[in-house]
Amino acid sequence: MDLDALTGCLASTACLVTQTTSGLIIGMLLFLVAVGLTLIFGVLKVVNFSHGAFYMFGAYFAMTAYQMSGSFALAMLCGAAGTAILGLVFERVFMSRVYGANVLMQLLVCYAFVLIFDDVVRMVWGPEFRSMGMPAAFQVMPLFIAGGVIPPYYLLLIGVALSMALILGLGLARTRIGKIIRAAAHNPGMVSALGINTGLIYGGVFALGGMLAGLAGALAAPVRSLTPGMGFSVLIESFIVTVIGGMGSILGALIGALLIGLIRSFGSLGFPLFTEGLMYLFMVIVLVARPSGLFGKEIA
Amino acid sequence: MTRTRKPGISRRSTLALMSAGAVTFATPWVARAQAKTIKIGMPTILSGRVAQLGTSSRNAVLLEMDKVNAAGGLAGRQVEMVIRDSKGQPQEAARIARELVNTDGCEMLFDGEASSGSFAVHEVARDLGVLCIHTCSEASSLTADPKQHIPNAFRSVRQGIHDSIVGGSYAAAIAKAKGLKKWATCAPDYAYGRDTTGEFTLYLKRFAPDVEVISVSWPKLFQPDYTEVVTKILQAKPQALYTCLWGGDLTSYIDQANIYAMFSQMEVFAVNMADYTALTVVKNLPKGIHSGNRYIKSFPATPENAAWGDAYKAKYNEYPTNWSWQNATAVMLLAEAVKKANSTDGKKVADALRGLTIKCPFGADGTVTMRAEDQTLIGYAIGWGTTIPQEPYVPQVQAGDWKTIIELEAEWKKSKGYT
Amino acid sequence: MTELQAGRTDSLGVSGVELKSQRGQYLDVLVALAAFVVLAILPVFFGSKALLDFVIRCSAFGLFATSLNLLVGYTGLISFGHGMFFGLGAYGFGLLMQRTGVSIPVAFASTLLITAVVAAVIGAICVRLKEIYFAFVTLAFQMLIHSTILSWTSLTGGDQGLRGGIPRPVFMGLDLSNHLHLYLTSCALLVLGLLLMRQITQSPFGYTLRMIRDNANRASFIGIDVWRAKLMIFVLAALFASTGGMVMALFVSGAYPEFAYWTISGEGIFINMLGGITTFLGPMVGTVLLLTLNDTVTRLTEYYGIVLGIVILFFAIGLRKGLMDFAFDWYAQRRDQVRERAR
Amino acid sequence: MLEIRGLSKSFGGVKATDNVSLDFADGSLTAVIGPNGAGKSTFFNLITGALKPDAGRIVLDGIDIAGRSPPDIVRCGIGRAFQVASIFPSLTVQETMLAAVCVDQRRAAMLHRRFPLVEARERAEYAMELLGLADQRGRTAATLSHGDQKLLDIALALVLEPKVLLLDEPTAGMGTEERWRMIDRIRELWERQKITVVFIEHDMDIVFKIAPSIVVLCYGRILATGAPEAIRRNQAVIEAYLGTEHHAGAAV
Repeated sequence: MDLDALTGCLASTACLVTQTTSGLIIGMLLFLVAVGLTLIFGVLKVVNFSHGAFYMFGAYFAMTAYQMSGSFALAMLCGAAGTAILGLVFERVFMSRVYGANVLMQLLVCYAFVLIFDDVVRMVWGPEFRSMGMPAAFQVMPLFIAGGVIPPYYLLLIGVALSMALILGLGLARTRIGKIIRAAAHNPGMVSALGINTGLIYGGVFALGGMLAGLAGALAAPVRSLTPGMGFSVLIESFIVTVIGGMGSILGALIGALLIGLIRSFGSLGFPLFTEGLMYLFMVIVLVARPSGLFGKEIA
Repeated sequence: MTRTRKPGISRRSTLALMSAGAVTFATPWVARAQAKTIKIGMPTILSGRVAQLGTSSRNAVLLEMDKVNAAGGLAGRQVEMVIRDSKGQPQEAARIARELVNTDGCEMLFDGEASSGSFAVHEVARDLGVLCIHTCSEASSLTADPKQHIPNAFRSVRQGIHDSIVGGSYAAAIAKAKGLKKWATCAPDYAYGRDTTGEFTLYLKRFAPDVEVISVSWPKLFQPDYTEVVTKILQAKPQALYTCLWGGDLTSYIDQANIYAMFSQMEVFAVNMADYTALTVVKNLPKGIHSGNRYIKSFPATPENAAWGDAYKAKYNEYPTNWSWQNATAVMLLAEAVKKANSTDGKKVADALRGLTIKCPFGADGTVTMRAEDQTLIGYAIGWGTTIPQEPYVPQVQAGDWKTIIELEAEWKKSKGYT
Repeated sequence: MTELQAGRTDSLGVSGVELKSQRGQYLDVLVALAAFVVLAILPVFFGSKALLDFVIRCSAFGLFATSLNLLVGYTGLISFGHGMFFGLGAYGFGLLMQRTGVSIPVAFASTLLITAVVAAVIGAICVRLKEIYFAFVTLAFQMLIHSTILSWTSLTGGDQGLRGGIPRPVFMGLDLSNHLHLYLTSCALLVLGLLLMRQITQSPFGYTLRMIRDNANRASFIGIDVWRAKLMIFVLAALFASTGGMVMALFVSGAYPEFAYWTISGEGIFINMLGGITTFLGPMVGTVLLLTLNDTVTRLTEYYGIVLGIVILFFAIGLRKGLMDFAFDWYAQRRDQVRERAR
Repeated sequence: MLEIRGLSKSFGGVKATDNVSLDFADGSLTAVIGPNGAGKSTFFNLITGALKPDAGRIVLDGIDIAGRSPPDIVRCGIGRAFQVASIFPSLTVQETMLAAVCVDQRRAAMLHRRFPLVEARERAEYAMELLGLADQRGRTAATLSHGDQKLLDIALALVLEPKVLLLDEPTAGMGTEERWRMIDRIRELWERQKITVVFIEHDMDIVFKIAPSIVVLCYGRILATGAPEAIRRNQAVIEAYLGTEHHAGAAV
């Protein structure tokens, strides 16, 4: 424990700015993964244990696209689109078969694909870790704001994530599809009674979730090393996020992600050896205080 | 869901279970007579996050074993390697190790496990008394700690303490020259990371007493994002940074530190940088990172070493790793020891191994030695240098002096209460 | 006040019930004895040490998985953190043997005691939560314990685990460093553990659990204190999981953080789904299945994940239930058909 | 006897139960009626402990049980059956009965003996006889007909030998003849058991035919209590029901 480091940082603006932004950066990537998780749970009532794999595929797709084309934009696009398609297929072909069955069966199917996907990646891209490399456009000096250091690339990253959050929020609240999705979440029977193809909605939501995770992976690819099983630690963290925020709540995912981000960035100052423990501790506390998470609806 | 069951089912299935078990396991597992070929078992990590450890170890072992077999095998017996994946789980490593000996009739073990797995295999070796060479685990206590010591277990691996001594003196020299007084450290939060960092700072301060460490970070092993660590270090504004992150963690860290322009703000000493796994992966490798050598074919700058590196690359179309040379060394030592003992009997070979010195491309002076007292490898090429973005990546490496290393190591052992 | 006491008695039926349940108890004991004898004489017929190792590992995971099924299958509590007690058993036993020179039974008993206390505390917090939230809070506790093991190096040895082997002083002729003794001990523990768990499921408490699983609300309206019952089974299950952990610790002669990691819990769930959660022996069958699968596949390929994944898919999407469940349903159907024809 | 005094419960602003005071004499059979949303079920939920009252006392044979937990209240002798049959799908009829008796005999946590316990046998048998479930004993509850499931639900309450039995719409979702069969069973059961029975019912014909005394709830308040005739003539009741429940109109 090193509390004076923490208090020292809280005293200086420079440190505050930097640590807060680094918290934001960690949080935002986490949010992209977690929000997909929470969407899928909210609508399909499925705990998508294989969500980390989509993050992984996003990163690998992006890397390959980038190495082939050299275009960063294209890399992002491939990462997102590829995983979206993957998600759609995965849901239609496999998950849709186990909706009736109990939760554990669904979990088991996901678990099976965690194993399969990891090995597929190992076959295709090899067991060694890879790196996509930072596109030249972003190889520039970091910005200094109020004494805090912020790399331009991370500004982009935060921007993308925030706009995603915005689009999702508005989309679900305003658009017709959004309304249908929310309706499907609450009462699938009614929706199908209205003659709307629930299968399509489920597939769509899964694709969306996969797309978001893939995008997160793609955005992370330039700064994080790629390796089979890389999705796992991210998965666990985004689980913590969704549980803290409340399964099924998008706002919850956002807040939860930011909280975890900040816990990490400031925890690493105050408790260098127990940063991870802090997250679990926080999760336990939240669950005990509010079993359905900060923004989750109480299940009667 | 559940129905309440008649006891009949439980009985039937119990018996079914038993007989099933019997049938499955009776057939394949009948003790075999000692074969002409000698089998050597090797549990290692071939899947998951560090699969590369296992694959590059396996590559090296097979590469060398082919030579051994081509040269007539061990005491006239052709060698068959039985290599299995432990998935990095210690209980699996232990189980596989036992199975390799008990079932597959392996007469020796190469332990290609890391950290906890290697200790699990060590216990198996202790239990079965079979000859075992640790080929991957750098954890010092595995051989340094007398409580761990067993006569039939050896280690053909570099050690954190050696790196730290050489690194410490190397870094101290630079610290003095450039006046680097404020240091930060960043190490993965597990035994290797903690020990190596502790030892490095110990010797850094010993050679450059006015150095102070102003910031320490302990990211988790395999942590995907190091941003908070990077910024934390930037806050502390040190003049130099020591890190013993390795593999993917190191490359992630470098990529993430790069966009904060960290490397222009401080001297960086990354002991695990000078390994092709990291060197070839990092796309924009910053110039002038100080690193200890893991494996590079240009150090030691001998034709043998270069030839070995090329042979490996020719066969597997990738450069060897730090693990590769350690496993290759294990094979070379074993082959030599068997020749000396003129037998493949575990005890005789163990006796031959103790204190054995062999010619070896990875030796500081062209030879390496299996030190008798703690049955671990010394005399291997060890040194530090600075990186450049392209081949040969680390043009000049300052070799460490084994005389000092051994003196200081002895001291260190005493301080640890190991001797 | 009412006439129920004066209700017509069916003397034959009464003795019938009594006999039936009595007989059940005796039969299970007999089966257990028979099973133990069979296991005990295995080494006589098969020299293979690996077979014995296999059975030892089966006892460790079998105890663990079956105890998990007390929660999942019988009470409807899906725990993602059951592995923490497996780890707790391994570490507790290992540390006691290494640090304090107590005899093996003492260490065994005290480990169980420790487990009971920890389980009671954690359980008291967890069993209040429902469904997936229970699952997640147990998972969180598991991760908390795991990262504590990693951080508390001075006690646990951190990521390298408890090193230097677990001493096994001979106790009344029982020498656990002798492979055969170890084998027989774990067989005994397995059989005894299964017998006890079987008794739990067939006791009145076992039916209380079933009622809670089926309809907790109704259960409370016939006078069951649901919270207390859940806590009780949570602790009981933890004890058997801990026993499994101790067997594993003895097998590898050490304890490692991986034992307390979530993957162990995951494996437990997986074993249950593989073997089936609606029959008592399902988890045991699952254990044998998974270990056999694991051992054979890791021999053949390093792409273990793909093979295992496909097998899981076969069970999850093909059978849609565990093997024993499948077999049982099939058996039940055939029995009914036979009845039909009889009519 | 069961005395309710000033029982109140409100959700947000809405008073679901508003200062209700009632007496149920031992061995009485009372019907609780009232238009939808009159607070009939809330009233039951308060008595059985599913909801905690804001104010008021619920006194059973001199003991105030208001605000206790459902298990406590059950043990005090108030059994209930639910509007939608609430049973244990995977247990057979017999097991359900036997298990319930075990619980009532404080053996719910017993570990050392085997289920079923011989002590539970008689009461289980009797309850099954009483509700005509004896020949279904072997079937798992999930496979029973809707009617039988409701009977099982009632049997589940009855086997605990309650002093007071609360039945929430025992005839809900049944066809006309089935309703009458059910109600006859209930009446017969009441006569044989001599226990206090309170039941919620929508079908006025049934209510007026079998219930010696009737309680009319409306907006959480007591509108009227008394014998069928009195209730029939009660102006307030008629108004409350006019248009809403044509049964009442017909009955007037």
